[in-house]
Amino acid sequence: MATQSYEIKLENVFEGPMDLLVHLIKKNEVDIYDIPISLITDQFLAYLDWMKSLNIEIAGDFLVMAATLAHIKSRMLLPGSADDSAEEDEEDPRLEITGQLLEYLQIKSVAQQLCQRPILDEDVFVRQGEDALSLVDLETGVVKTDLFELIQTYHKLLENASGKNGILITPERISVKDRMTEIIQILEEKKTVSFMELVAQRFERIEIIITFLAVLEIIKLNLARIVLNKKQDALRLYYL
Amino acid sequence: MENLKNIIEALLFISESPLRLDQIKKAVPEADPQNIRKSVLALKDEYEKRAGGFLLVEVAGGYQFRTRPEYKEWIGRLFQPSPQRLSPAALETLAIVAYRQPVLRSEIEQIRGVNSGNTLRILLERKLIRVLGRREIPGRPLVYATTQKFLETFDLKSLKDLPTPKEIDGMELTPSASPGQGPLEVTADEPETGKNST
Amino acid sequence: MENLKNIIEALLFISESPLRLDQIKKAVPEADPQNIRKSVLALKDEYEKRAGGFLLVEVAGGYQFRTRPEYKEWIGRLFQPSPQRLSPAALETLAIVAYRQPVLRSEIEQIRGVNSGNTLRILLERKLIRVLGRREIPGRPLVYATTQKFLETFDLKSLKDLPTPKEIDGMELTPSASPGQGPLEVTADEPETGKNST
Repeated sequence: MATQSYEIKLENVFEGPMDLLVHLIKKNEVDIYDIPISLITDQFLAYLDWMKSLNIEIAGDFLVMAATLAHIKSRMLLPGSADDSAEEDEEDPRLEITGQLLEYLQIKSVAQQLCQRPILDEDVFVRQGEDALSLVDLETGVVKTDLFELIQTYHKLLENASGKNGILITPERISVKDRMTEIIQILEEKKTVSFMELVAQRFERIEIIITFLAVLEIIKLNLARIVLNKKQDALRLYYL
Repeated sequence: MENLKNIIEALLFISESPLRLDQIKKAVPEADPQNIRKSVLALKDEYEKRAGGFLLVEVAGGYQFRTRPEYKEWIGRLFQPSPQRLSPAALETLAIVAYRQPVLRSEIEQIRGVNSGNTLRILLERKLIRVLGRREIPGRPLVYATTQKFLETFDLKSLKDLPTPKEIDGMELTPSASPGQGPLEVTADEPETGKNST
Repeated sequence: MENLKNIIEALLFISESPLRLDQIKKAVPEADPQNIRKSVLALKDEYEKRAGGFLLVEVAGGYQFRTRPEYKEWIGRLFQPSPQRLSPAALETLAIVAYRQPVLRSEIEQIRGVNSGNTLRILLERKLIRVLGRREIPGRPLVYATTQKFLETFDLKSLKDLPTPKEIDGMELTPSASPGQGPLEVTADEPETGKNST
């Protein structure tokens, strides 16, 4: 029992299947360019079994890796690919996993090196802010915020609002409103645009309908005037 | 402790407010109070003799590094347009305008549940939103939308680049996790060094 | 300007974030850019020789006074504990964003082999990464990059200053060892200063 609980703690060390794979390769002291795929696959699966026996929920990522390993193993067993005589024309199926491992180890090494640098607010410190100097110029003043803050705020609002007054909380992917904004942007730039231009890049019927609805809404809002050019038989919008 | 003076200097350097000798003693309990006092005075002396950009001054019962008053003119030039944070209320309103535009004030207030006239005015003043027109319904209410400056502020190429709440859902956003960090400054005209330069 | 060095010292002293040479120039337009550069380097030298409690460090494209790492213990005793350390998962994700930027979530997950939405959110909250925009491929996925704060936090002059990956098993690690992997794709419109060239 004591050893088991120790091993459960060990389990937490593995961030994911790549981590486990690295562990197995180090433990067996094998060459990363010549992975004994059978051995590693068996140990990988044994580890999953062991996790299962402890009723630890196995993340899907581990299962994906297990499947990949099993697939490579089976390809290695195919005639011609395992023995050296075949070489050259057929790629070693293990390359897939080797490449991924090398890339992962590279990243691990970088992460480790980053961690050893003098980290701000942990190892080194700077002077605290001198807010007394702030003078705000509304016209040119820059705003201190970022995109994530904006999305997060909106997300929270939606969460708070859900269930309240039945507010629509799932905006459509391409909504009439979005399309309106796009059209208005075009109008601001060009002052005028034809309906055909607006639908030129739109291949789906729904997109054309939405564009049409957006144009109607813009006219309703008195933001633009629509004129039918009889010669060209074309509708044209003019920004007001 | 041979590096006592350096430790004290580091402490004085990062402190926002003047440090009293007993506060220093708390951080360096292994040091003799006499030596702490001596070190502080030695530092004060050193900076005076050096006559650089700042000095160690005795103030409000403690010690603090301060820039020399004769340089306030240049300091003022550098820090005049100081970036200002948006209030949570303004950020909320801006988020609604961004995602729901073109949007009416009544729609904003329905979501926020509070009067939003004031925050709308602030956002208009800061040119983050604008009046797009009027909706032809009774009362002809104003319609709001975001501006070019909004895009610049959030470093967006167009409104199409605005991440959707669904994408954030995919990140398992927890409402409790609030950013306690200093905000990143976003300025339109000064490209970040961190950004890939062309 | 005989007091230029002092003025610059005062500016550096008061600034919350690293000051770039062009920012200094803006505050002291009457000075020659060459002299500004010289003064900054002279100051850097001076503080190094002095070996006091803090140093002038070149970081994130600018210069900033920072305490010397060896005094963190005493600083920690006096001031608020620092924010929680980044988990190994977050560091891994951050390293991928740093090296592969601009990068997609799917590319990160391909390398790490695990769902990385949660760690991305943490990094966004801590302002170490940011949403750069979208890639114009089906689904228009979000593109991530590191921030100015990332450079400041890890004491990097620029993205070029990123540590190089160690050699593994004594063999040179070449990205070509991973055939047909997405992260190495170079998109035309997004320059990649951040990418390490092996």
